[in-house]
Amino acid sequence: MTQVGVPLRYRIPWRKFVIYLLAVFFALFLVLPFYWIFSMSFKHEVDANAVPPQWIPMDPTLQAYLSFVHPDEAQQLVGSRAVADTPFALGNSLVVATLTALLNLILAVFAAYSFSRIRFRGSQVLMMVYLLTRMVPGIAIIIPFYLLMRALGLLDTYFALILSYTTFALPVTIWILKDFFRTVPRELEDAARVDRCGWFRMMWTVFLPISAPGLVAAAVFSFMTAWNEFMFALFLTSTRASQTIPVIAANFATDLNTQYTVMAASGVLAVLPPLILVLIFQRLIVQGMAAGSVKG
Amino acid sequence: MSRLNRAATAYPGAALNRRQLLRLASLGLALPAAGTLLAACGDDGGSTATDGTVKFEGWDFEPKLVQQNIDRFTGLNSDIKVAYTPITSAQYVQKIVAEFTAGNGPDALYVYDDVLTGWVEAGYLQPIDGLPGVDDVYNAIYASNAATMSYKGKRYGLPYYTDSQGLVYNAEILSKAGITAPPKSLDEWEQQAVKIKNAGLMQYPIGFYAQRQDTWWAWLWALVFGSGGALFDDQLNPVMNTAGSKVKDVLAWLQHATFTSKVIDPASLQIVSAAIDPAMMEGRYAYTIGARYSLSMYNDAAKSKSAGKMKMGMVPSLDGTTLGTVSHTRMYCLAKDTKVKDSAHKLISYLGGFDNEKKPYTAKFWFMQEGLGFTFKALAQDAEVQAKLGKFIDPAVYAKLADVAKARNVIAAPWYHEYETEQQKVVQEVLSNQTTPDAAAVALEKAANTLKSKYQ
Amino acid sequence: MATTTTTTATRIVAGGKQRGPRQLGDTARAYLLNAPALTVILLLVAYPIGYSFWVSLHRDNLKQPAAKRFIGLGNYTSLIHDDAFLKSLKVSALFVVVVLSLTVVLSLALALLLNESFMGRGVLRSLVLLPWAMPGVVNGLMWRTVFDAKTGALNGFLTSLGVIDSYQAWLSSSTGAFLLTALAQVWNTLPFAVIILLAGLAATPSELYDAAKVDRAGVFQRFRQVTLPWLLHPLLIVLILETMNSFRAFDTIYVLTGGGPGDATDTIALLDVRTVLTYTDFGLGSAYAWVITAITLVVSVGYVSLLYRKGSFEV
Amino acid sequence: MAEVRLEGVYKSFGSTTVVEDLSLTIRDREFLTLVGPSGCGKSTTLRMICGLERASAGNIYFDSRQVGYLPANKRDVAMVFQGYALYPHKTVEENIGFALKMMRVPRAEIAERVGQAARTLGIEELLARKPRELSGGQRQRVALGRAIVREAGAYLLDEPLSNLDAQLRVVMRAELKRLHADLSRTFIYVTHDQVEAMTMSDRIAVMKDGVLQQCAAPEEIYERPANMFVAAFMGSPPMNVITGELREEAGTVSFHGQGIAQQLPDTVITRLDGAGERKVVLGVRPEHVMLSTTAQPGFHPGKVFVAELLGADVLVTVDVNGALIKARVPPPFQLGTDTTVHIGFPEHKLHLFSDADGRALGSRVAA
Repeated sequence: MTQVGVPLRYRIPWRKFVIYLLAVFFALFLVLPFYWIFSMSFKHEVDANAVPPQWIPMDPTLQAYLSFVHPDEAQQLVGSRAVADTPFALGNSLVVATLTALLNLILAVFAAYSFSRIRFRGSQVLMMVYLLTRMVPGIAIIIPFYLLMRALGLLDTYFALILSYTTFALPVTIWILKDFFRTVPRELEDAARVDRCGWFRMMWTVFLPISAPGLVAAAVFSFMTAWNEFMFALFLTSTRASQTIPVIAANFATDLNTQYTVMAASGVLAVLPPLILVLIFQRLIVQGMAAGSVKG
Repeated sequence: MSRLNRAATAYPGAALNRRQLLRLASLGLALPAAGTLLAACGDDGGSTATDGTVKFEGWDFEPKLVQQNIDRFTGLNSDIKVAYTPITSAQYVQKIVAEFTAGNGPDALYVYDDVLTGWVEAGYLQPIDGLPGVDDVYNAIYASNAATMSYKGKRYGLPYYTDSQGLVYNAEILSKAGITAPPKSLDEWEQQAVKIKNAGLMQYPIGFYAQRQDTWWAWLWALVFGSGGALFDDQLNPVMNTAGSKVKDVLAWLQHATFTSKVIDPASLQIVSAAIDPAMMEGRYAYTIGARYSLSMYNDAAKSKSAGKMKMGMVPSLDGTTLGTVSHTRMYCLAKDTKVKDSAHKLISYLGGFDNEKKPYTAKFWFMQEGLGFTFKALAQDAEVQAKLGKFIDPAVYAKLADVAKARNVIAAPWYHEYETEQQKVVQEVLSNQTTPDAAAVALEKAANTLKSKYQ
Repeated sequence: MATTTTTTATRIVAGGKQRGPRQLGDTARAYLLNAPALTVILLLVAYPIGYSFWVSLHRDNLKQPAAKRFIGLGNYTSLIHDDAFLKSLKVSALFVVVVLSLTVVLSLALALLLNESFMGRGVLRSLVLLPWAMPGVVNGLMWRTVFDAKTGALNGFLTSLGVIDSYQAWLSSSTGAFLLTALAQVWNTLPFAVIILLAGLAATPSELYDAAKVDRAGVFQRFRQVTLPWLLHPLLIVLILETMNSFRAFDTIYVLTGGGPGDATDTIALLDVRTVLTYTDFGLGSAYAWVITAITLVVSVGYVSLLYRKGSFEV
Repeated sequence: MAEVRLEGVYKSFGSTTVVEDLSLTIRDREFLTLVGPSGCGKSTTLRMICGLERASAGNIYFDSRQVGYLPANKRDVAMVFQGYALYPHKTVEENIGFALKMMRVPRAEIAERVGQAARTLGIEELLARKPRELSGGQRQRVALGRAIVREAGAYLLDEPLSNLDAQLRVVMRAELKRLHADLSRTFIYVTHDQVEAMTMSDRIAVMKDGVLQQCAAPEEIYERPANMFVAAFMGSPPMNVITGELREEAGTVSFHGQGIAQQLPDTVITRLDGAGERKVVLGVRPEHVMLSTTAQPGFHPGKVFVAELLGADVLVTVDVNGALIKARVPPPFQLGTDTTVHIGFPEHKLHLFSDADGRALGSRVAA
């Protein structure tokens, strides 16, 4: 209680101190590992292996990145097929992840709407069924899934990946969207109905635009799911036509003669597109998962 | 579907009538059934390419050179088309299994010696006895390779390459420490390493790739076989826990060299097989156990900083006199369900057999390009081969290693991979001082027996 | 009075008749809205899931096609004596506990931090998303270079700080490998948890904080009384999804340690993948997978009933 | 434009019945207010008229047309929501013009009509803004604008003023009433605030627990409440009620209860004969209670419990033998607490209700 007597300006700002301490700690924790491969990707191979490590590239070079542009020249140097495949894989990953996000949204919007707006028999069970499909490890279903994709003639196509990632992301997407949709005031829906909108038009012109943050968050989630997945991509694809970046990255892990710098550069490239994406939508993502964010 | 949907959602109040509901229900029931149907279609699909194209798959070692060879083949056989797909080597086995399981396997493919029996039992492969040229090939190759490519009296493979393990050492580092000859015994090896260590040349002169992986640890088998040891008898009973097996002694040496003299790098546990090559080429280790062909790359100035300094010796043994090592064979096989058997056979004959001039063209190609060991006895006398050999390795050691090498007999067991996994695990425990060599041998014996009875 | 009651009663009965189809309409409508998602899920997953369960009731090793037969729960009962399975289950359980507690503590701290206002908050909020963009395989490769015994950043960092004298092989000791693998996993999955929690915090009405302040609640009191209740549902999501994820974590561990040293990081997911794809023991591998599923389900239900009062929970 | 007629309408959610046997006709161009405490079913009724809820039983007509089966977007109604329900992603102009756009009104006409509505409401300057940039009152006007821009058969207003501060509410009340006069359309207004109901409506429908209690003009409701609930709900401060019984002595009827004895006029006797009720509740509005510092015949002595200044009036609570009676008197009122005063009830301003079911025993004793 004596504290009360001490004039404010003499108090040690413990709170600020702790906040900045934590902020610095987390910033370092989050960034340093990535910075390590980031800086490595601009080094010469010799410097990448230097002891003690070069924290900042002394003699920065784009050599590692150029090897993706001219894989044939790099081939002599690196001897890796993965290098030549990296640009294709990035393209494939982008297409697959984007389409997965879209398909997911379309499917999830309807289901999530039903969970958020309609009290119906079995809703809890149905939600659990959705989530349950996510609890079965991928390895259990990869063989029958492969059979299915083969039967549909979809092996080594984008579709096989998009379909499998959609099944992965859909339950969680519905889960996230459901919570978000609950925060959209029902009155807005009523207003749209009174303003002579049918259900689809109401969804399209009022409900979904208002839900944009939630949709973005769900889309980013499914995008990331598709972007990061390895095992199904490995089995369902076999050529440049559809191999995604994790499959190629795995090659780096096992390929002979892979240079650290090139591996690091491919890692940086693998992270950049989704990173740019989440940075653009950062505000919306956080807001999207925030219930009650729709105000006014 | 969508029509139904729209109708009902546009009029939220509109009740669904009974018929619509029934239709919906039947649709729901039909879905899983449809899935089964589709899968059934997949099962009998077989490995087909309707236009007669040969589907050919292999792990992705130098796929450009492979393609180059295949282009040459299709040039020679204009009626045959080949679709070649390289597959990541780390997941090659798994992916091929998935493909065959789905009836989507290749027509012709690379096969590791240690998966051959499993794949034959699983019905993926067909014997090639009696096909044109097979007898000629089997007569021309080393008997051990021929045996490895056969199972239950039938021949399955045409040789891609074979190789055996030897002691890889960096002669420059050794000479800096005043060592002139590679070690003959394990003790001598350890002493040499201590010498290098004490000379301040490096902290850990010996490195192995000892991270757990899906493929085998050749170096460990080489060390056991190098001392004349054995892990299994001819009936595939585990013998590593018996007096004569030498396994415990080898493990004891490993542990001693890791924790007492501290010459084996404890970081070996985080080195994958692919990472040992750059480490050796950068001169990070003075010794390792590696395949003969690896010296071809280590001594290639375009790829290696240590070119010209890398040498190969016999695998050091416990007693310093025994000679031995392990060999492995890679082969080309035909899928059981192939519908283009003739073309596929022509392809693997081209790759693993003789050309029109009765020369093993492709085998020689691989040796000249990458130093991959050949199975054809006659190639040893080939002038070009000898010239190439002299460029990267001591021909005498090269020949001697092939001479004393043995294949793993246990790869004939369907449980070999389980065992190899267990062995890697146990040896890691030895290398991280979590268990004693005796306990390790007991554990391996128990694991092998368990597996054996499980697969009875 | 009496007559009124009667009419009311009949009217309600009449109303009830009309109410029937109306309620059915709601339920039917809900299922119709679910139809597209459910169709995709059922078409693509129901068959594989059913198939894998069916397989798990068989002795089915591709290497022994002749031995294939129905054995009921044989694969499941054999697990009791399956040392590899039991060991990996233990490793997995520990892994889940470590990863989950680290994730929850770190993500909660980070979310609370990001909910404060300080200079550079925007930057930190962007940084949080970085690990999310990293595929598990790349994550494993990255940490491999960080933990590298010869050239790794961790060694360089600690050496320059004077914490260690010489470079260490961090992944060569069981404990080291286990903890560092868990750390790599946590790093990778942290963003999702932070985002979810941050969203929960954003939804907490600020009036509640003010009210609590007026009530002279301390920082911890405020957290317990105000923040935590609002974070229950987000926490539930984090707990369930991260349990699922860490239980099935494969990519990062596979690349980083392959399960070693010994079996220190040989989780059930690694064992399962190996059993199915390397040992081609589909029967046993499927049984493993179903055990993983069952455990995940039980744990998830456990969270739900832990965080919500019985009967009133909603996922 | 349209007469709205409800016939025997029921609404239940699960096993709870929220509206029970409601029959009500809202005349063309009438301003009708549905009033009642929260949960009385007034909003549900409005939503059924609107088409946002479907009646569980009964019929709803717009003029002679049955509309019960039509969803909201097919009915000819406009609505103002309690929370305004402005589309946050649309500008004010888009908000107001949205329904017209949905009805495929030509763009030029939409602009003209939106401008017209904005002028009517004095929000022309706000047209380009988004709802979050508006004050509460401005949002309220936009919400109104969204309704009046349409030429709907009926305008439904669901507690539109409840989110405004007291001052603004008074202003908007007047504006709404004027708006109704100008537009000359059917307004159906829902509120729980009896003052709003009294001041604005042509007629008031009082609801309680899903049952219509009384539907009549404000004066009628005030003067002749159909039952004790209506009497107590309508009027502020609420009516004084005293529970007691009727005694008949020597041809005169008097009320006795809670220490108060009150002579009733002769007319009561004839009224009560048929009913035969003896247990009754006596009601008198505070504004009718007479207050005197000196004893008067028929007055009851009591002590000042508390006096509250309401502005124009003073509300005096008097403790009469333990019963607290409120009296509304013009200021100044200078007497202190516990001062003895005398209160009297004018005979013809008394209300009598059955103690058993609360129904009025003659809307007003003297009438």
